[in-house]
Amino acid sequence: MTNLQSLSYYYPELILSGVILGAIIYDLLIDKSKSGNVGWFLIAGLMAVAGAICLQDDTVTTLFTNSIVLDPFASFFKLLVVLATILVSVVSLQSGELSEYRKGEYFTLLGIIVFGLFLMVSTVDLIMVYLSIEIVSIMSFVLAGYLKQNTRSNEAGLKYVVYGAFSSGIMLFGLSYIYGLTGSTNYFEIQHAIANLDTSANTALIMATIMMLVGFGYKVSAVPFHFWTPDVYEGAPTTITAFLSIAPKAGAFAMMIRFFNQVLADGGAMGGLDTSSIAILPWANILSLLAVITMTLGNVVALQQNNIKRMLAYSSIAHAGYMLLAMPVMSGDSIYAIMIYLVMYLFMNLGAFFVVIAVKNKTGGETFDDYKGLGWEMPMIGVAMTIFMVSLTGLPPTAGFIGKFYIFASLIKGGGQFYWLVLIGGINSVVSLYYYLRVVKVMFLEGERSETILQPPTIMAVMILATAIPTVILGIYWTPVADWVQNSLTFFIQTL
Amino acid sequence: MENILSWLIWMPVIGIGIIAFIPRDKNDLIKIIAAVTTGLQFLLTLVLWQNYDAGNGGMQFMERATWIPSFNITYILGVDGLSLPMVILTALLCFIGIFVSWNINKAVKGYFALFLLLDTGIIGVFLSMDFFLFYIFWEVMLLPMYFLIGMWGGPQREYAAIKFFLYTLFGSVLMLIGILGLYFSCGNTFDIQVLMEVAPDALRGLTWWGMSAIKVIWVLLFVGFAIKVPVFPFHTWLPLAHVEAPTAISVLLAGILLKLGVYGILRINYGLMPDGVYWFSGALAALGLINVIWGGLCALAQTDLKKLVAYSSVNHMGYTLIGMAAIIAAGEANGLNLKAAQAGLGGAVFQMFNHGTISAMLFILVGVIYDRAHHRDIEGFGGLAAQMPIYTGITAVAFFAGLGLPGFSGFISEAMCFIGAFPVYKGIVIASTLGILLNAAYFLWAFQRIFFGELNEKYKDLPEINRLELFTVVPLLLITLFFGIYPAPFLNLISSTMDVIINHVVSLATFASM
Amino acid sequence: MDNIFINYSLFILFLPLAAFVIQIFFGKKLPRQGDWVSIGAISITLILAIAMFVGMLLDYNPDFRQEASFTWLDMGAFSIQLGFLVDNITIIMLLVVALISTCTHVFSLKYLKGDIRYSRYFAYLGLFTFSMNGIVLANNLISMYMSWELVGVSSYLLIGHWFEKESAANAAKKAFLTNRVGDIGFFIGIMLIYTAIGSFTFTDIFEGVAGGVLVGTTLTLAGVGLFLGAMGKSSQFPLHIWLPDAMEGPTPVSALMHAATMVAAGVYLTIRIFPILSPDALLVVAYVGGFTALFAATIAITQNDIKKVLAYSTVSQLGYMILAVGTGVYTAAFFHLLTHAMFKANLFYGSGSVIHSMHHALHEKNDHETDAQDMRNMGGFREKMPITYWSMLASTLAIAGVPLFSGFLSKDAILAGSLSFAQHHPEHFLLPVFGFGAAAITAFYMFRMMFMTFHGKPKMPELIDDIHESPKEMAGPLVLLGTLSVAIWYTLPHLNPISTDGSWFTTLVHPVTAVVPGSFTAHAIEEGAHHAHNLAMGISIGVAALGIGLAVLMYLKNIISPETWGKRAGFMYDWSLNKYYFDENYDKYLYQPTLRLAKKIAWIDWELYDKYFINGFGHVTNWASRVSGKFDYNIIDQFLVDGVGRIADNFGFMLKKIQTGKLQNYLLYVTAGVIILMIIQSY
Amino acid sequence: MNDLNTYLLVAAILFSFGVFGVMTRRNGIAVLMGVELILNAANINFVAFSRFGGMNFDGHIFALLVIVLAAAEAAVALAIIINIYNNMNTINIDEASSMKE
Repeated sequence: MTNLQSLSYYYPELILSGVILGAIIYDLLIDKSKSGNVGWFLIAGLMAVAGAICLQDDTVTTLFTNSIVLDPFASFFKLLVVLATILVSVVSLQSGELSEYRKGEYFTLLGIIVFGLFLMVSTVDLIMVYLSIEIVSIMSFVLAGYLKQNTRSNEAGLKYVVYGAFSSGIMLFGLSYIYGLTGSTNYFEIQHAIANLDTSANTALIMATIMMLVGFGYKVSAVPFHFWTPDVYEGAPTTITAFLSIAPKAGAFAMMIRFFNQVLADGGAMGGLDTSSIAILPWANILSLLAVITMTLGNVVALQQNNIKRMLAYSSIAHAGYMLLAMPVMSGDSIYAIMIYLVMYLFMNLGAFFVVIAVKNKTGGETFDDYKGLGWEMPMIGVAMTIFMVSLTGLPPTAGFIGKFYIFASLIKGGGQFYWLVLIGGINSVVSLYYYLRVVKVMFLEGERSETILQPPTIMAVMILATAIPTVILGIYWTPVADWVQNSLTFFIQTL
Repeated sequence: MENILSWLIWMPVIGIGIIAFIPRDKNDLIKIIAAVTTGLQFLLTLVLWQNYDAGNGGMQFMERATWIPSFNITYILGVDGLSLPMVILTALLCFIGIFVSWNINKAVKGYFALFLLLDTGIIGVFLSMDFFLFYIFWEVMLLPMYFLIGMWGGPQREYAAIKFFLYTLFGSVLMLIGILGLYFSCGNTFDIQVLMEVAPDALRGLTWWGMSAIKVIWVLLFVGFAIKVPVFPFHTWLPLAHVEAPTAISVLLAGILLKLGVYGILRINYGLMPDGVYWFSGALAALGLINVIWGGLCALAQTDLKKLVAYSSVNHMGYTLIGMAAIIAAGEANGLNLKAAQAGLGGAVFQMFNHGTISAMLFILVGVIYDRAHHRDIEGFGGLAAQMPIYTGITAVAFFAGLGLPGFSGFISEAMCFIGAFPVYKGIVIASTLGILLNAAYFLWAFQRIFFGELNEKYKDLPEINRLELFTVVPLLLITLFFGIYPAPFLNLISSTMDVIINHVVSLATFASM
Repeated sequence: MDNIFINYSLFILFLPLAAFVIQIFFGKKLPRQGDWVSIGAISITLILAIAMFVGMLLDYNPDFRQEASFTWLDMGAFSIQLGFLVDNITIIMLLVVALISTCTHVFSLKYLKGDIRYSRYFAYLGLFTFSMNGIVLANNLISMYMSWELVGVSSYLLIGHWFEKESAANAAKKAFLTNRVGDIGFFIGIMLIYTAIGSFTFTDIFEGVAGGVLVGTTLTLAGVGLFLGAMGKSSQFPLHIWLPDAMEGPTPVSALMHAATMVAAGVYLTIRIFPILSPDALLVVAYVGGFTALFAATIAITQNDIKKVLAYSTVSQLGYMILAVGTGVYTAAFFHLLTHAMFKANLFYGSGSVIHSMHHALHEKNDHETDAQDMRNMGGFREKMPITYWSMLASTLAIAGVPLFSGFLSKDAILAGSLSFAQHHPEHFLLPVFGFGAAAITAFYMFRMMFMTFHGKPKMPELIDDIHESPKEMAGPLVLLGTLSVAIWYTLPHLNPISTDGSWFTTLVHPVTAVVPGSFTAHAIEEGAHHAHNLAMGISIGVAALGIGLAVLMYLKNIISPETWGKRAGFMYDWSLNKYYFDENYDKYLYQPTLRLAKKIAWIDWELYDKYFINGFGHVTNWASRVSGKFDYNIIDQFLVDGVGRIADNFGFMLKKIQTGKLQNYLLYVTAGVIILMIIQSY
Repeated sequence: MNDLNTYLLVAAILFSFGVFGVMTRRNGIAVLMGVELILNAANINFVAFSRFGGMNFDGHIFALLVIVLAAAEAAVALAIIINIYNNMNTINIDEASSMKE
């Protein structure tokens, strides 16, 4: 597929870049006070892009001399990222932190990150992998340090830059070795080459894969590559923290699924639900080890936090761990489970962050004592936060439980050797109950009951409801999501 | 009423819906709505009892609706001899619980909404015949309990609430693993009835972690249920939760929540893994014995009346465990002693019901004295018999029912458990008869310290038990007395289902396959 | 249930229950606090009982037996049948219960006049009579067990009638718990029998045992188990501690329950299950009975409280009856039960009227410390209370076994039985020794009591003029039971006061052959008793005379002073005075250790197990944190949730420290992580 | 001596200098230089593999792309460091560690 021909399949991204350019120009035309409109412009543009993606359903081809692919799997993640960005942008318009800054660049950067993520989810070429990671990372460095006057935001930006550059540097070095060993940058050629390489090259290959793992781990914030997460999440503006905790993570998971199943395994899992792939390189137990440490560290350290944003940072690390649990199983079911978990995770995590933003707008505080007696003062916030916390713990009848249920189901179906993972996953959810419920306890059980009832501003309330209702509904009746994920499980497979 | 069971489950939710729209300050209106809802629910259970055909032991009033086809999860409801008495008990105690919590004045709307949600959860567990639905309702109960203990409880309520939640959640996580294991090894279905046919053979060959799958899944599910019963090693949450929970909630907690554990074991463990029953029944009887002795001794040493009653629940549930272990008497290994199996199992289910009514009565009475004297220290009272004769009379009856005096239902179920378990577990039963002595000791000693002796002048003006409290206690007392004198109506109700369970376990269990 | 006897017995059973229910709910509001309700009910039962008794006498058929049963609960294979059994023994027992209960009701009218819980007292009497009749009428072990415990509860309520007194409350609790110990044995016996035979009713059990379904050690164990229940109720040797304390209850109650009826229930049970008692079980029964008889008698000698003397004498007389059952002559046991009920109740009423008048006298002097029941303050009441004196004398003569009195007949039969048993089995010579020893001591302490209370100079002269005869309600029962202590009633169709052969009792109540193979045959028992009859009569009269003579010398003529013999007896004396320190030993070696164990376990459960075992891991991590250096104290006290939470808490705390905030440390950790992963992966 | 291995060796040495530089230097700018070193080490690898490994031009294209991205990254990183300097008038990385645990 030559570049010109593939342009005709590439119209969603074209629309997106048009929107980004439009936003930049629009930002130049208007003055600081009305810079919020750029946000609305971006949201409108993203909706158009979403429509375009839906039009493209179930065409399966490679584009731009097979550096990226267009398949329902990629479309699913693109839609997910667009949905997350729309929600975050609407809330960013209300967020108190950004009120005295120009928001123009803020939204354009968000648009560019979305573009980077579009590339990330559809890449089948090492060059495109590095390119997409760099696009997303650089834009998020800036966004993390967006609040110039606030020293913590600067510190967050700095840490993110150095840490990000360092990790992608190591990843690049690993990529160079893989290129060297297999002689190509295309996934399918690499897979073919690795399959034919004699086992002596395995150690080098594994070293290279581990270096690549640094890059993936940094993006997904899996332990031991997660060190930037707590500080950046705490320092960055809360809206960006919300965005970072879901969109880049989803993109990275898509890329990992494609890379680990397509390149390091025979791609069998791509066939559909009951298929599974056989690893060429033994990467399964490293990933399960990583998953266990990530989950456990995330939950255990979160117990200690008394800043809610930092607690949610560790909780997002823990949830990355839960999703990583399913990776080593390498079956169609496990991919299915991760995708469902991401959808559920999107709603509950964004919801929790939106509540933190709403409270920050009202009381300016992030620590547990600022939340004392909040359940009585703002009942709507209290109830919503309880739903999110319960869902994050993974209790039925909320979406979180369904996510975990699928992950555990895929693990148990995967065979005897994964049962202990389920056990550890279960115990972690029990431990996580304590710090999630601590928020609820502080809001309802401590602090005296104030008679005056406050309501959050309407748009904020709408957004919180927009995430709370799906968290509960998807916990009870989630067939539509299940079907959507099921028929987006088709991949572009090229056998050489 | 064709889908009477769905009505039974979702009626409280309708109640919650109505309560949600009532303004916060109209406390009485909220209470009335809650009372009406639970009242209707109780009437519905009586209607259910009326046209329940006691002759056939199988599932009746079945309801089926597809829910999540992709994971083969269906909304199945059904009731049989095992779950019907529990449903009636739940509806009754919830109805009475509303009146026991009539003087709650803090965040009344929240309290009664959560109360009704708890009611839905419990009835849902008893009626659901789909394992996934069973698990959903099992977990739905946890949150309201956490808030009800956490917000309206005693001084150490948060600690008690979080501990209760952590304990039960740990159990239910293990259960989830068990459920998934069963789902995948028995042909991807959650329908309990299908599992009942498929599971015994499907699990026989499998091994998990090197051990036979039946043993592993049995233990996983058993731990999940045992925490609720509570069985000895997992019981430390019970006294704390009881002491800190408000009266109405400890009535529900002791009255029904403990029975969920036993119901789960009987319905799931006995239904799906008959080989497991054979393998584990010895341990079950031993655990029952430990429960009896440990609960009895702890109760003997308590100074807080509510903790004493909580430990007495541990003691009484010990008898249920022993009764349940008697089921293997009907197997060939023990000479097809159907008499003992029926006595044991029937006694266990009857004991579940009786302990429900008796411990509910005890907790209400503890609540009555607590509202007046604002403390529950047994030593602190003295000579109340002169001051509150009616209250003393009722408490005396409750205490004697508790220690298993004939003429009250407690005695019959305990006797049946012992008689049932005796042929197979002579030593354990003889040792656990010590339990009825311990029962008598701690109940009478507590009764003496509170009611006999000189009237402690501090309580010169303690008001007598009022009509509302009487209204909550007397029905329970009459039930205990009626079933104590003439237990046939209850036993006829459950006997056909008991036979179904016994035959199911005995016929499908191949003792050799362990 | 058409036949008349069953209908009557149903009435006898449920009338007192009706009285109890009426009294409990409406007692206070009724005129005279409703005592007439109870008395009315009980007198109707008495009339019915007498009617049945007369019917029995007219019918005069030894094998009279009517049974009616109904299914109580049925679960398919497992079902329990309850029912009523009326035979000669039942009719006699019903009469005894009804008679003594009526006397107690009448006696209590005056004795408890003005008591604040007057109506509740009569209610509990009704409950007791109902449950006692329940035992008597039961045709199966389950309903007997149920009424057994109901009797225990009514005794708890009645003993604890004056619950303000700490001692009364403790006595009530002690009575109930000791009975419960016995009941456990009873229940184990029931379970043993049911497991083997599959039914609770006596007829099926007898057939089962006869048919050899239940044999050998299990049969003996079952027998001993049931007998354990009887020991609890009839306060035999190890479980006798509750009866003396039960004297805390009002005296009419002691008369009714702790003399005639309730304690006799144990004997009644042993008589009912006699056919299935295997020879070894019977031996156990005999030795327990015999030893209790002697043991209790030795304590009674030194007691100074008039009711305690009677209490220990009851324990010893019950020992007699159990000895009789053990040695095979169980009809003699029932005969002694009958006669004992009459004269012991009478003795209690006598002591009741003495105490009553002592109370009045002390009340006049309004001196509240001297104990109204202590015999040492009495003396010389003969002239003041003639009726009480003569009726008590009659009963004392009866209990001492003086000829022409009922006690002589029954006690002589028992002694003859034990003697003949000893002749057949010489190795058990101890049994008659127990029997005759107890007989001697009984005669001694009974007359000691008579002389100390009624004869000699009044120890507290100032009281004597206020002592006066009790009112007619209390004197009536005295006179009635006094006359019934005379032998003539029991030998009736024949007038020879010495021997009971041919009397209505021996014809109507004749021993049935034991069901257990190898045990006593009816013929062997009767023949043995006859043979030893004359010898036993001789010895018993001699022994009684010895006892009376000694008492006369010591307390009437004061020739031998009790104090010098007391000191000479040394430790024997104070052992007996303090009831062989049984209460203290039980407390030291039984109750305290259990309470301490309970406290320890409760501590373990609440403190240790909950805080440390589950949090025990907490200690492990503490140690780890201390070893890793710089953690100070406040880290350790940051435990929020116990158990797993605490482990997570500790690890969380340590792991949290890694996030140092310095960027370069992070990069260092990343590279370290990469290197570690590479190392791991290369293996 | 100028075949593939030497280039790989040089790249590896450069890589380790880069990593060492990033981890030890206090000055923000020096750290960025370290990162540049790492990226250029990877570039050498790419070009060497492409030249000597007999493969197609992907390596060269990759190296070009990396240079472009390195430039972009450096620009953004310097902007952030200047911003840090304005607020905390120091570019010593250890100063910026207020957020910990």
